[in-house]
Amino acid sequence: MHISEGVLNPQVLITGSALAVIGTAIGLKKLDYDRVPQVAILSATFFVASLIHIPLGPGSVHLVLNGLMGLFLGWVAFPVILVGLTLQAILFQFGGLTTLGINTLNMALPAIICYYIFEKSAKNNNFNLSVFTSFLAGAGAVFMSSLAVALSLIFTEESFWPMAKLIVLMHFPVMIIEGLIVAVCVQFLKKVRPEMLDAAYVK
Amino acid sequence: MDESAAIISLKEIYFTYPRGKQVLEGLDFNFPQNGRAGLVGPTGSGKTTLVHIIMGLLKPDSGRVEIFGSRREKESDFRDVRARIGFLFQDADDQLFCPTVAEDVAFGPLNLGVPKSEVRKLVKDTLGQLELDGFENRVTYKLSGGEKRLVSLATVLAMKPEMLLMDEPTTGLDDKTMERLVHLLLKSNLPYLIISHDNEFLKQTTNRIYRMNKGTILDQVRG
Amino acid sequence: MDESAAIISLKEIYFTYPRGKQVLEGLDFNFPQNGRAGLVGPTGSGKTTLVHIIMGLLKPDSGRVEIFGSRREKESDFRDVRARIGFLFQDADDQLFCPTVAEDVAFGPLNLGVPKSEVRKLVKDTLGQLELDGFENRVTYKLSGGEKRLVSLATVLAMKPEMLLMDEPTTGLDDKTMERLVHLLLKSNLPYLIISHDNEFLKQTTNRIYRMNKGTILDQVRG
Amino acid sequence: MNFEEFSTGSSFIHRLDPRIKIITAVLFSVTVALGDRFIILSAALVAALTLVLAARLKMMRVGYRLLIVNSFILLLWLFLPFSYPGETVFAIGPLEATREGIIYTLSITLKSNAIILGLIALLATSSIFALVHALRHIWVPDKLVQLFFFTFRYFHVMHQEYLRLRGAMRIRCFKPRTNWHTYRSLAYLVGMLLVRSFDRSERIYQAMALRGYQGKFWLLDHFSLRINDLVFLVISIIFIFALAVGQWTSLLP
Repeated sequence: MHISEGVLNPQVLITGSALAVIGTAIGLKKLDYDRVPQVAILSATFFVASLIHIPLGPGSVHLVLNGLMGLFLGWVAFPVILVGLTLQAILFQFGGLTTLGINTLNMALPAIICYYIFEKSAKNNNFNLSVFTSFLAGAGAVFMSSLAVALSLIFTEESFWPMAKLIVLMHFPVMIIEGLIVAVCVQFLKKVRPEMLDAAYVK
Repeated sequence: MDESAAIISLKEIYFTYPRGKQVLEGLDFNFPQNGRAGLVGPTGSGKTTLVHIIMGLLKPDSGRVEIFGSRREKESDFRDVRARIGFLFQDADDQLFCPTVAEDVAFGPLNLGVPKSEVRKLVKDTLGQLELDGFENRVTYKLSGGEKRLVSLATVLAMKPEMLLMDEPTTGLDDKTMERLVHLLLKSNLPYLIISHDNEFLKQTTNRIYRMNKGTILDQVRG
Repeated sequence: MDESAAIISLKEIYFTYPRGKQVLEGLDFNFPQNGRAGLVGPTGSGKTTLVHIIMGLLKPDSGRVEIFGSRREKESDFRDVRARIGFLFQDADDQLFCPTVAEDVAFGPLNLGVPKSEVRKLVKDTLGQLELDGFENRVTYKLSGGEKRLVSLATVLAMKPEMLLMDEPTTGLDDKTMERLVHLLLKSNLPYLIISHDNEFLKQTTNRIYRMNKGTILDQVRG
Repeated sequence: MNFEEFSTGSSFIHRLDPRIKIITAVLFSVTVALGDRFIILSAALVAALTLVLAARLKMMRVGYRLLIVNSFILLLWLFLPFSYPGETVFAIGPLEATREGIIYTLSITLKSNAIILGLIALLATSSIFALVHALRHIWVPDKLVQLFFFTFRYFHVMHQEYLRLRGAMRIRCFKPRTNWHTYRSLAYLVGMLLVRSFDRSERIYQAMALRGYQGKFWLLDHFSLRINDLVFLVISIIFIFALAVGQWTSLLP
């Protein structure tokens, strides 16, 4: 869910960058030096997972996984997503340099919202509660991100309205799939490696 | 050997890794029906490459791959091969990815379209056959090395293969699991090809040894 | 064996993993000065646990750990052990975490307080010793499997250890790198303990085999 | 899979100091992103294209990258000309394309491609590791650079693990479809990758501890600015300054 270079106006780019800098600073402060390797390997894995094609009808979608990142990382999602997007910009030219701020914000803010709302309940031992809330975290984060992308476009130029609506609509199936995958994934981790959910990635 | 009776027939196979190292240099190989053989050779001689080519995980640069009497070239040609040849990876951890043993064993049959109602029984039977009764709900990740090896064999046997390919199945096995594996292989009536460094194990389970050397194969029958 | 001459002396070591699996049950182990030994046993028999206890990465539930003549209990006791025993991980990728070979080799010495001005020479010498001249600016992740293994050995040797501990150093090595490793070990004058499944390799490099079994060790000298 | 396909080469651009390339790329991107005059954007596009040519990259691959990145731009072309208010140029049924809309979309297209080509020429021609070193020498916080470096380092390792597990799934005849079995299996795959990454991160941390890690990563100097680097920097800054002047003053028609 990247917005390409050259699309957004300076106001949106600058606001996005400023907020992303603040979020990243908070995230880095909450990240101990000792935890850097651990968080980085997790972030590398998210990066790998986002390359998986998930079939959907005749086409396929990619996982975003910012909801799952939020559940693990809280504020540290900011620097992790910034790093991921920077790598994508350099390696594949997805997104770009001037859009790094706004793109990071659009993905990381929903992750943090999911962290505050769903973290406790998703890791709860009650199976139904955990399935339900981790689904919401996965789907909700994608929904909020698509909304944020739409808003970034509309704040740039009102004529983006029809396209913005389409972007949000297009993400509905992605939301569902992402929700399902995150819900199953959390149950998998609870069963196979519960220590991982308790691990303190964040100060 | 009569080539028409071969399950696997490779001709003039060349394979080079992206980094430029040529590992197979005009390799010819025929694996007979009902063969029970070992594949030996120094590390880096291309044994794993060879079996990956048989399973269609790697594509040779040139040469002819014929399996079960049909030429295999495209990805889709190998789907049938994979349903009929069971392949055991060197590292069981690379093979097992489901949370529970039952789900891992059921994965292959479900992919082959076996109805869910039958899969449950199939899982139970396969585990029983390997004396792993009651393992259904065990978490695969937490099994011991030997148990993981047997479960990964179960995931393969559940697909009712017509032949087995195994890459170093004895690495890290304790003596008891080793004995069980030998016993299971001998009592099965499947043909198999085993890559192994363990001569003792090969002596017990196979009657023919193929030796890889400089990208080709020397056939060598043992009495 | 004379215990006073032991570099490593473990007594009555018990260790249980958090999930309840006991792996070491009253293990006694003495590793002699100038020892060159192999440690064998099936997967899950506690070999890795044992060496992790020696390095202070795991704390035993009970028992006495004595290394280089001093009792080791607290984290701080092991700092000295880690500076003096070089440990080679099974997977070189776990050990090579710096961008370039030079930085990876320099990492340990710099942490030990060797001044930057000397480190450069130390890096060059260590790489030279392993016949890895000119590798300084190579990117670690792009090295081949064999090169990674040798560089990870370099990262350990650069710390001037008094002993080496190696966990399956031959996994995935081609024969040529294997020969180089054997040669390097034999010409070094360090004592070492090698966990390995590779009997051929152990035969060439060691003169004593310890066999782990059910949480204890059987000593077994080879002629 | 080669993720840094443009980074190996011997052109003068490949040999430039990565610090210079980063600074130039940032200044160039920001200036172009903020600009909106056709002549300026066209000049930027030509300049970026020149750099790509000078870097002697495989043009087929560059074209492929552009194609992917332009899919979003293509989407814009389907909407913006019709939703942007202005003077109607042509109509498709009830949809009326405006002159202003077409101009606006065209300017976005120019900007986007100019910046992307600039990124390919300047950043993709350095290895990530060179960039990591460069970042440590400029204003970026060390913790962030470490995170960036480790993420990329272990991205390769985890990608290999992914390919092995994916191969194991293929061997058992897994064929992804739009169904629950597929989604559940892929979720397991992601879960298993996370578990393995967790175990690996513990091992790496141990390996660091064994070599005396105390929270500090060391930096060995690699860079020394050469005359070529300075010449390139000066020319780029003059060019970017000229773009800015052209954009924000009335010197150009």
